[in-house]
Amino acid sequence: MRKALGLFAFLAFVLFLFAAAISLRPFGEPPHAEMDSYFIEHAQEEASANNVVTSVVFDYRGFDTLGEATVLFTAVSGVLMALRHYGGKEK
Amino acid sequence: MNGSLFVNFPFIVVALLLALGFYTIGFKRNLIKVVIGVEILEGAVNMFIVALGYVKGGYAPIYTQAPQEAVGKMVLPTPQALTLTSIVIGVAVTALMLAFAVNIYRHYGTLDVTRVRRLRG
Amino acid sequence: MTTTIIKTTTRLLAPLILVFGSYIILHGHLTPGGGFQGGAVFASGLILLIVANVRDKVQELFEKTPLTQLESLGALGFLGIGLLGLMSYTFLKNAIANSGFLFGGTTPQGINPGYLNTGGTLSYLNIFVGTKVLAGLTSIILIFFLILRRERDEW
Amino acid sequence: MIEHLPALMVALPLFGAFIAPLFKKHYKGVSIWAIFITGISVVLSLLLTKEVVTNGIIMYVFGADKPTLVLPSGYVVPIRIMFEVDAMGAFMAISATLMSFVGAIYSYSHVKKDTGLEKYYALLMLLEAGILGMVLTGDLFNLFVFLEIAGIAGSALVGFRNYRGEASEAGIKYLMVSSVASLMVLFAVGIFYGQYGNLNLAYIAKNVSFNMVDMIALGLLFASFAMKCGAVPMHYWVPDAYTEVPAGINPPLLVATYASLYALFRVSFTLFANVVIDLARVGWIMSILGVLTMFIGVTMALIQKDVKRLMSYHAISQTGYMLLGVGVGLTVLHDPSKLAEFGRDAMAGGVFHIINHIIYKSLLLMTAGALFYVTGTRNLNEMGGLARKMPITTISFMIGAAAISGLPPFNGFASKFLIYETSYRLNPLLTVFAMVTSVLTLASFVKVFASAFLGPPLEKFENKREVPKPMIVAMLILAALCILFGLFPNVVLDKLVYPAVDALINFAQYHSWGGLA
Repeated sequence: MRKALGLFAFLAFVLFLFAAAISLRPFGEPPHAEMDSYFIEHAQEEASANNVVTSVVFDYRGFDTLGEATVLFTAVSGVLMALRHYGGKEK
Repeated sequence: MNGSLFVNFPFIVVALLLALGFYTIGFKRNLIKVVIGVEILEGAVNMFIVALGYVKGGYAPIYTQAPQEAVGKMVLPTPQALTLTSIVIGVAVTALMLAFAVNIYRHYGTLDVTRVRRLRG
Repeated sequence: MTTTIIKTTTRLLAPLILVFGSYIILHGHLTPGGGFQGGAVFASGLILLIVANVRDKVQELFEKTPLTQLESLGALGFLGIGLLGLMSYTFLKNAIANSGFLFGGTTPQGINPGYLNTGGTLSYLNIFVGTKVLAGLTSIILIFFLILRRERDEW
Repeated sequence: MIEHLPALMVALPLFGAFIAPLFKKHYKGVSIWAIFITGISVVLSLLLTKEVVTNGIIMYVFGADKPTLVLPSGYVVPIRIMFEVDAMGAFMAISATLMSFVGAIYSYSHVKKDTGLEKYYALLMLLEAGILGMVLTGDLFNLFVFLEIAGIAGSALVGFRNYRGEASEAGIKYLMVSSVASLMVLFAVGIFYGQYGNLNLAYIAKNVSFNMVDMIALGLLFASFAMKCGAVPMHYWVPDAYTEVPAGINPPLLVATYASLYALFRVSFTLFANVVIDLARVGWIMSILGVLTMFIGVTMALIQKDVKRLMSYHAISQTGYMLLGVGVGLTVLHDPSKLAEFGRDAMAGGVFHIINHIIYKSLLLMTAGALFYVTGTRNLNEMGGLARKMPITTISFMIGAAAISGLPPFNGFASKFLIYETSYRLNPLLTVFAMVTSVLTLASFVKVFASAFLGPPLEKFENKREVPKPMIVAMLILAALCILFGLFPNVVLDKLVYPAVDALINFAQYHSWGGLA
């Protein structure tokens, strides 16, 4: 019974997703690109980089990248902490 | 409607992947498979964001030795940057989940989510 | 896991992968790639060295490698470059671009062959992030490897 | 230097966290380092709040020439990440830094005998940085990144006691919930990016048109943040996580939960406040969700034997009060007369309840941690007669229990009274449920008090003593705050809560980046 209910909710969710996918704007034709065209035009002069994606990652949205590096740092700390020796506290 | 189905084909694929991911999380019993389900969701969302940045007939947004016709016809760079960020975050989440899975296996000797559940009520 | 084929292939491939990783890190502002991707490639070279060796040798090899310190160094370097912008600008301002300092060259407008001495803080951040990512990913795989090999010996 | 304060707020805990692993095995050094860093960030957050309350919204644009240069010259859209700190964000920032500080002091003794402490303190500071980033940011993708930092750091800390299988289990559960919720947030952010080509919260809020696709994004954001703040029906992770986490981490973890609640308010008020038609419905959904949450939480709490688990279910039920208070306010947001009549007070009750609940629930969970530290068990049936052995813990527990049950003159009374008064104006039935919940809460805490502290002294606890000094200091700080907030609620309401509420109501000011553009 519970599984059937879950399956029903799941199917409803899938239909919802398809409705969302179809009603989105058409693929390949972004309606507003003011921010991105600024990046493409000004990356070479302001960030002095040929690779626009890198200039976005490290300059225009550099704070996100600090957060991203922090996420990796967090995960490494977490993994090392979770897999440390028990220290004789085995239950 | 019929036209938009074909035009929005990448978005349909994203919806399929999302459904697959949620199915895997909700109905699989092996913990590793559940983690794979989260990874599928991650992939679906990343693909969605990259697909948003595509411009018809666009080139990669890199000026180093680009072809002449690429100027003024580049795909949007922001979604690619966002996807880079979110991929690294996905790697971090997966690593931590697998570390927990290893710990759970060491304690209970099983990865079956219906049998490891000691925390109840 | 440690047959002759794998050992020989690793010996040939690992240096190439490491060099390729460094290349991607250094050219992050010119060609596709950057700190994260390059760091991941570099780490995969180290990981190849890990998985192709026996446990004792790996432990010996990485006992003295300061992975934790490298990771903290990368993260602190990122923060330091960010704080550099606080001098008369804002946090994470690209203060080195077009200043004539190392990596402070001027990029010509439009399509060009790409000059390494450009990018400003981007190049520094690429290097720091690369350091951080290679240390972080390697230490994740290393601890999984050590723990699984230890338990397999016990079983 | 004062204009760089928002960036320093996040940079300082990050700096502390990056240094912490270098301490290696010097556990004493790293715990003092953590107390030092979190202490400084409390000072910084107080400075920031003073600045915000006197001068209005503070903008900080990362990587621009000037901190307040929102738009590049000759351009109409914002292109860089910016922090937009209003009174609500500053309010949450104070809670985050204060609770991390208290948690760091408490941890000094509580986890002294464990290993891996350099990672523990690094993660504590990362959790603080994640919460601060979440509550200060004005950029949607940045919100996602910091949501992930807080989620990963929190779940790693939940799994800290890796010699217990339950801890890893609770950790993976929390991580699963938080990563799925964050992915759905990212999906919604992607939808917004696809529609409006930008990621700035204020810019999107100004241009949002509320077509069908935006509605889907709102639904996704609402559901994921409700899931992360522990509202019914996705509350299952809350008791597990709160029970298994070391008690010193409980205060920042509570704030992390309410940072998601803050994001929920931010989405409903700032992002979708321009939409007149459906906002009342969203408010009703929020209020009913709140009532359900408080009722289900408290009924589950009544049957618990594990003292921390019992308190965790009360945390769920108290979240309901906040949702109810702010939901009532949201229902009447576009009705100026009703808003002035009771809507503003309802929201003040909800927002005030956030900080009150953080304070007294941290206090209660810390006393539970102290009981565990002394007796080695969390089962209520195995405890008894501890009142004479641990007088200060007993007094702290009594203060916390009185506050959570809404007895005057403690802080819980002040905010609960505001919520009762105002929800009665909307619909008396809501008030009845809220009051019944309060009575049940009192009953459940009387039970805990009787079985743990009263009764004849047990033989096995013969030579147990009071917990070490740092834990006592941490508990006494929070107990003092409970009494102070209860005795002088008007000071807190005027200085902190009403500015925060007004910041939520005057969303137009947020949309114009504090009048800069």
